[in-house]
Amino acid sequence: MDLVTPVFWVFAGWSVVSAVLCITRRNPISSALWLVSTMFALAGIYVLLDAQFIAAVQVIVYAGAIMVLFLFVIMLLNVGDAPREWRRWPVGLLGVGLAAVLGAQLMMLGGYGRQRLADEFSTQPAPVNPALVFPEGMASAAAVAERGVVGAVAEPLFTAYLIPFEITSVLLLTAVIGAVVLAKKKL
Amino acid sequence: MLIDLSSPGGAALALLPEIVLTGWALVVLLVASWRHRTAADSRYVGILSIVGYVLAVMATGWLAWVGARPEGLPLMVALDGFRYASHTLLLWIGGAVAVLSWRWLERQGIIAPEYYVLLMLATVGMMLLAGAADMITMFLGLELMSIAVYVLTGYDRTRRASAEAGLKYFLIGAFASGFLLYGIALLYGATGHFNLVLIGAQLSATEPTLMAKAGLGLLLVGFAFKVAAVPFHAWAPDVYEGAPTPVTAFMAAGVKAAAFFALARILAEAFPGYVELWRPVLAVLAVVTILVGNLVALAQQSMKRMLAYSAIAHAGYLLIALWAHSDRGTAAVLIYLHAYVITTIAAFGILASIERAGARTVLISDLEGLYAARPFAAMGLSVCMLSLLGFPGTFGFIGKWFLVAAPLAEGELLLPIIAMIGSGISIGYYLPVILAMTLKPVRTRSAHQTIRFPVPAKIAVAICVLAILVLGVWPNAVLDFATQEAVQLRRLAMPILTR
Amino acid sequence: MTAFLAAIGYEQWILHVLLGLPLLAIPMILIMPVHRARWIALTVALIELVLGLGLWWAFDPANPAMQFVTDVPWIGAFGVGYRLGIDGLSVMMVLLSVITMPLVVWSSWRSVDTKQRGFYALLLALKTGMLGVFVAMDLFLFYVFWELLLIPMYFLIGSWGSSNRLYAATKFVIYTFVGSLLMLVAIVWMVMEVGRATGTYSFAYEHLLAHAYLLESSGPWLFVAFALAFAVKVPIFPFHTWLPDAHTEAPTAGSVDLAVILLKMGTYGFLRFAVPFFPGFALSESVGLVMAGLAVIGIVYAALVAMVQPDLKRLVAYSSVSHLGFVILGIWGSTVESVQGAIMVMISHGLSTGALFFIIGMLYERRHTRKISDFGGLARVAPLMATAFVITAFSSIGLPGLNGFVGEFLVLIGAFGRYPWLVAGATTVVVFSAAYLLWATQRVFFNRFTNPLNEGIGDLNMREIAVLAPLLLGMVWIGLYPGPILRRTEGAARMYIEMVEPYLSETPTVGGTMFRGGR
Amino acid sequence: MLLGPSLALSAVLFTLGVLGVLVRRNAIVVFMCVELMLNAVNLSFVALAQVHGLGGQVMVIFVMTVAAAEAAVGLAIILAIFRHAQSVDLRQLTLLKG
Amino acid sequence: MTSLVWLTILFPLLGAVINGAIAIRRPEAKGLVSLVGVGALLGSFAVAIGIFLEVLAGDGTATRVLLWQWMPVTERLSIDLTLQVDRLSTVMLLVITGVGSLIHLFSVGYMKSDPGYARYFAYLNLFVAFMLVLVLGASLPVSFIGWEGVGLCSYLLIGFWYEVDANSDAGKKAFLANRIGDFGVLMAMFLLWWHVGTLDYDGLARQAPEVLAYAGAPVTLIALLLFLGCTGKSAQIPLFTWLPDAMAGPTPVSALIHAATMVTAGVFLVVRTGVIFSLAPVAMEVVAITGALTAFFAATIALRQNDIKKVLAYSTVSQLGYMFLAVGTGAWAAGIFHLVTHAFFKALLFLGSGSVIHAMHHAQHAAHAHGDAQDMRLMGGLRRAMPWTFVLMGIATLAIAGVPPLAGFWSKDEILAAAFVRGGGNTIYLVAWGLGLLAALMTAFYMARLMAMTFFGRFRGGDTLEPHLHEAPAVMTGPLVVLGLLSIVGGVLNLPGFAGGSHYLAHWLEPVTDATLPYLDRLEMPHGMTELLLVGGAITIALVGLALGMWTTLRRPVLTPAATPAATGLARVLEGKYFIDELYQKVFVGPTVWFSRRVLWQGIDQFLVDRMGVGGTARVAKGLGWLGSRLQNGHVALYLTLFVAGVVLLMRAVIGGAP
Repeated sequence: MDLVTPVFWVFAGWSVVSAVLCITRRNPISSALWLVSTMFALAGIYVLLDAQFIAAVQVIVYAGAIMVLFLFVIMLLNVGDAPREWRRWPVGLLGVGLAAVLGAQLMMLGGYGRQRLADEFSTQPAPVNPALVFPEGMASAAAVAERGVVGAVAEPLFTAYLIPFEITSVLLLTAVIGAVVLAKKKL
Repeated sequence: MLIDLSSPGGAALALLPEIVLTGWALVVLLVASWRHRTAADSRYVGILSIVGYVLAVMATGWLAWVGARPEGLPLMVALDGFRYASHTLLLWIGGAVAVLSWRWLERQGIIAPEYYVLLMLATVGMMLLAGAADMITMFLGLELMSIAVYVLTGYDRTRRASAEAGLKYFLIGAFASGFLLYGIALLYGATGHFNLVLIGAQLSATEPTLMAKAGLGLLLVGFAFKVAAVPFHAWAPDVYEGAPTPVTAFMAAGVKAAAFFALARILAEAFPGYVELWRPVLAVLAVVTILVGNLVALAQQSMKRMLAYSAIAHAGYLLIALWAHSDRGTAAVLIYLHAYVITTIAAFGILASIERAGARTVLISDLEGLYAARPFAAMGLSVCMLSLLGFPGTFGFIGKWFLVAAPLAEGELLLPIIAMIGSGISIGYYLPVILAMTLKPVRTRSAHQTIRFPVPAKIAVAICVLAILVLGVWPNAVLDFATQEAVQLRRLAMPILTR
Repeated sequence: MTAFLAAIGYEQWILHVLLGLPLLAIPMILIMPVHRARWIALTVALIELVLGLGLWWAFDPANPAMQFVTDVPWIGAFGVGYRLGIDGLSVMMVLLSVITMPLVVWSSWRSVDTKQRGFYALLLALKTGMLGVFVAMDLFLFYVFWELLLIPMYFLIGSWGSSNRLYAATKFVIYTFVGSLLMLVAIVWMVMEVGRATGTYSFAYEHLLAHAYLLESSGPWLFVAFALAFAVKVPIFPFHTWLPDAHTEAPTAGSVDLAVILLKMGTYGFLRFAVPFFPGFALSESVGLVMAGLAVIGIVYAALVAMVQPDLKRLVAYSSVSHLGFVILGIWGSTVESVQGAIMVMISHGLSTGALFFIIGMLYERRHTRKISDFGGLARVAPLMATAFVITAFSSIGLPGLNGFVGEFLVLIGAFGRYPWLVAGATTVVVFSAAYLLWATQRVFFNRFTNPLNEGIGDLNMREIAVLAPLLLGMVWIGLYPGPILRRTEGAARMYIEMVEPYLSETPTVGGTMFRGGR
Repeated sequence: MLLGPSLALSAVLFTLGVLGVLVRRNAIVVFMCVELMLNAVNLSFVALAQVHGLGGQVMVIFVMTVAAAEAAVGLAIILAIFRHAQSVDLRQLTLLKG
Repeated sequence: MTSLVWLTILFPLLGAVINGAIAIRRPEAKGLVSLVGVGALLGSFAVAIGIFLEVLAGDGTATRVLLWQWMPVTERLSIDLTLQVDRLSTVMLLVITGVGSLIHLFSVGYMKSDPGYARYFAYLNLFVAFMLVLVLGASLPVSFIGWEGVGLCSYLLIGFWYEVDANSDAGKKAFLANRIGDFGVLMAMFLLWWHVGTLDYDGLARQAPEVLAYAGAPVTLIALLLFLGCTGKSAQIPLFTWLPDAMAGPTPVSALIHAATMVTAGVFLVVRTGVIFSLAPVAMEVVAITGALTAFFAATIALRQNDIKKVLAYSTVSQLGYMFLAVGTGAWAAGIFHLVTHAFFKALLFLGSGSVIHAMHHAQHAAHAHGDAQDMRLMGGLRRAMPWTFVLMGIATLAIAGVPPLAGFWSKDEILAAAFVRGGGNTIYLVAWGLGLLAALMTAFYMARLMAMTFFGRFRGGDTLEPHLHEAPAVMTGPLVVLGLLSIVGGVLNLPGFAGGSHYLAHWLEPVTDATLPYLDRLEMPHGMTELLLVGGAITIALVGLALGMWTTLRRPVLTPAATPAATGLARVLEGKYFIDELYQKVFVGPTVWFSRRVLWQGIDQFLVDRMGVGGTARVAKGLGWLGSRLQNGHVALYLTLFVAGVVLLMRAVIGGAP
């Protein structure tokens, strides 16, 4: 019995509760804060999933920067609480129903474990040894051991994924131009 | 010429068109940040941007001319005829839209030359999307394109419609991106790769798995949104109407074309083993899209909305060609897209010239008597309508034949028939446009006095219209080219797939 | 003559010139001053006439195969070629087209006074399209011409037509366009199927015809698709309702071209494509019964409806529906006689209905009305016109000695062997056709002169006589001496019958026993 | 490790995001729900990266970049529409329809 | 000469063309018109006589003259434009050109003051040309050209004064009735061709018996269909109603077309295709009984007509009935004989009445009075003013009534005798004979009534008119005289044995009619006592009829139209012509027009096909489009819901099995 699994479930519960609150709070600021909470919970899960660097980025960039931007805008616009509208319930119910069906479809993915993935992945008759089927997973563990958490992620980012990395710079530039053009009061 | 895509130099060479255009966009941005106050500035930047497109086309041409091929697996970007073909078309669209926007923006009171920068960056996004050999590049290209187009859609800040269109497009677009991303994640999970060819190899080797199937489904959702297939289409009419007209042209032609190029590539390279799975989906999507698009278009009064629904219907036709999953089908996609794009650009170009600053959208009835006042504009728009309708003598007709031929070669009869039913419905809304322009009298004497048709736009539209007519009679060059490129798409992936 | 034609290499260039000349003249019309437009059109029309008449001699009646064949690659990637050729059927249609052309231009000489450039340019474009349909030996090319025709016709009706022209033009285009959409699918399907079986993907008529037997299973559907397109164009009941509107609203030139040539495209299509491609299905007992039955219904139905029309043009339009029913009946009669008759009806319907429309157009020019009740007793003020009308009406009625009879007689006698009861039904139309045309004649040209507005109607002038005279002469000529035409079409009819014969259920033979009780 | 539960959690969060998008009418909140969806997908990537190597983690970084870019542009657009409509209520933004 | 037979057609045809041209260019050149018009006929007549002499000298074999190939369709169907000169067509040729010439001549006087003079002669010449084609044609299709052509001319001539609506109506009606008959002829041709493989008279006579079973259904059907054509052309029941209306045309037209030539074409056709009829005994019975009934009913109607031409018209219908009775019994020669004699005396009667009408008309014109120039109630006592006409019409009356030794007596007597003989074995013929006898009685009666009302008593047309009544000019009376002579001596053609003859015409026609012999019992004409009884009976009937007619008419003064009380009972039925016209109008014409307009045109065409079918499809499409466009209501929430619904369905399709 390791500690990882119960901790995971704690974080999972936290994230789900936060997410539910995020989408149900009528005050946008509450929503935003609950979303931040969700992100923190996810960061915790990332740590459990051996992605410490991502967890850090999640907290710093996502929860720290992006969500602050949201809060900033909400406050700038001074948007109030959403009023309750009982007439809208049927539409809401339809949404809930559709989402539930979609959720059920996606939840089927929860049935995946390492072994099943390996079985499906391999052309050999099942069951197979996951470690043999997924050497990259082993290799990444070795890379972390060798270069550290950040280094292991940084190495492919600047070699194999150099082109996408460069594209993100263009993407951010575009976003900046766009934001400026749209948000500036007077051009 | 073989290019080693794993080295930075090789990658730069492979991405030359994108790099050229991005670099030029930065240059233009620099210029624009100094000169962005007067109409003259805007025009100046516009001309500069067109130069950028020319350069990028030259770069693409160079790549095609030297016959650049990847050394081994195409990493991140594809190096094949299909990419060059799509790049040429997309650059051409971008350039044409830049030309159409020239002076139009100033007339509408939009003096912010960053427009051209965004246009170029959006084009870069499209090129990445269409030329990507890797899901990551594809996703980033898609996002680059989308973000730029969100901004462009809401660019006319003085009009609420534009802002609203921007918001709608943005919200639904971001939502759809989430699905697409989820799909990529699941595919990654199922295959361990982002590279299309490797994904294809893995998927072909094994039985269809739940994760891969779900990934495929979500991926299709993402693309169905981008090409505005029913029921993921609802944003399109509103956004097309609200966006500045050249941007609408850009969306209707460019975004759709890029998405189709990407989808064609994904389906051909990554999912050949799942044909039985995605074919019915595509078929149903195509049928519904054709019928809804055409039927709802019948009820439209506004030209832009009508063209929007017609664009939806055309997406349905293109899905039929994709459905065929053959060289013939890919060729049909290329040919039909060319026909559709050229026609759409010309139609919106003419429409843009008719629009008055700040006025409501152009209704079909506003076109009445256009022929008497502006015979060439009316004739041009008539040719466009006929081409969209698929009438002989126009390029659209050739496209229609190839479109019908592709599924028929696979023994599929229902889809072509549905396409023809759609075509039959479509005459119900294309013809009234021609009717209004040529056969109805002018409503008021001043009706068409405000048309402003800048010379470059005129030339661009004229070239389009002539192309429609010439290619309608003598399409051989395009056809041979398309057939050749279509074959490449499949052949290059083949050795790896069958390994 | 024949030697001369051979000496100038007539065979090699004639079809290209016929098709190309009107197109080449269009830019000329658009460039030259407006008042030259009709002269250019007339010149082109006369040149075409002279060139076209050469076909009469150059065409070899003894050779039933396609003649003057051209095969230039066009869209190689798709198996499409610029393939032309004519046989006895085509040659008659081409002749009909070239003969109509100058008359149409001539008839529009004064009546078209607005937008002349456009009018004559469209007329010429229309002409190329018409000729193209009849000489195309490639299905893609055929389809191109087939559809392309709609544009000039659309604008001719929509721009120079009468009050309800927009409705009529739209209806015309939509009907035809929608009707032929499935044909497109059918053509491509054929090419693909045949291509898969033979390895040659080609739209060439001969190629497809030679291998159409491979399409055993899909034949019925393909036939239906073809038949729908052609049925709309013919038009066969119940796809006919566009015709009265189009005919009525079109300007004279449009009505005449519609009647003389456009309507023949549908029957031509049946004879050339639909039936020879899929004879097994098309001529099967049930389908044959349906087609022949619809033809007969159309014949009688349209005649009855024509009887109660208040509008002259509409009356003639319905009479066209009735006449074209004979063609369909002749085609499904499936004997050389009935097919010959069908071709003959196509020709003579062109002459007589064309002439009727010309005369009505002349009346309209003078009085700006086509309502029968607005006229009466015109024979007194316009005796020549009345004479021409009466002759034409009787030719249309099918009076022996005039052209109408020959075709109808051959159709009926030829088809009688297969469908005695249907032919009996169709023959009743001799009464109804006389009823509607004579009633109309009476109410327009005879009876009391009631409307003083008609006083100023002048008789035919020289130009109008020149328009009508060739048609009237043609009526008498064909009526009394159709031999030369029959000899030219016999090859085509015989070829056709030979092609479909193996698929025919047994036809009673001449001199045999149709009913029990014969010896 | 914990692959199945992670994927399931990812699915739940994604669905919640979708639900939020469907039922909320404040444009900013809707957008936040989209962010929630992206986060859910990120979880999937990270979980799958355990099996397939670091590619998944790299992808998460890209997704975050994209999210940031979208946030910038999206919020700018929301600001722009707010200037016109004095509201970010999606139900009042129905100028374009038909 | 025989090979030049086409000249007989060409002359009138040229005449028609020339006169037509004159009618359009210079209608006032009447001298030229008369020259061309009459000249053409005379030329034609001269050729006819030449041919006749040649045929007379020949042995009776037919000569066929090929003009050109008309419809060379296939080997099995190649219709040539061939003319056939044999004894039958020679008789017809002579009658047509001879009587035609006389009537043309008469017309010169009669139509002198008509503005449509040239047009009239053009039509008349054209008619003769077509009539000759009819009788000379060597095959059914060729005859059919003439058959229809004469219908056309009849149409044009009946409606000659087209500005009176009724005239145009009458022309149209005539043509339509003919067309109904033509339906039969066409169908018969189709059947014949498919069964026998030829349409040549020659070929038919030779091959039909080989192919068609005696009394079989096909041959009966063919014969009946042919006879349908004859009823149309020759105004028999049920298609006779057009002929009385046809009197709307100029009177010489009535004489030529509607008495002497065209209407007898049916009789001619039956004789021509005698082989086919003889193979179908049922059809023969039908022909005979139809003829007899027509003879009877038309005669009854004629009893109560007051229009001089109407009387003659019904009389013509009645006499045509006799001819059909004759051919129906197989007495071909008797039919042709009566055809010829009838041509003489009926033409004479019509021309005479034309002369009367002419006189009345002129008188009215001179006195500036208006009135019906044809109403016998306004005539009377004309014998004083028009002695020539009176005498000649008197001769004709005696002839038609069957008073020996005038022409009509011989021919009619022969017909009745033939019917009587046939009646021995077949009751139907006996009934027909009885009807014929009654009709003979009535014929004598109404003719006497006509004479009495027209020529006897005092003039009732008004005193102002009386001084202006004059005899017609010589150009009109001349032909009357010739016809009068022919009416007297015409009987010599076929005198029976008891009168010292030898049935010359019957023998003369034998080469034509003998083909029917194998299938038809030879008519053994009665001899001795029976014959004399029959002859005596006929004479008695004629005399009684004449006397009765005279007596009843002159017994009390004839009432003028204004003073005539409305007829009641049978008289009203007779005066109303049994209301057949009204019946046809109500049963056939009216419903057809109503059905065409309301059901076919407005119901099916405009409502069902156009509005519901085409328009409905368009409306449904537009409606669906409108619905879709309503759904597009601008709400992002809706779009997103649609989106997710799409996702759910798509996922369902792709992954399957899941909800």
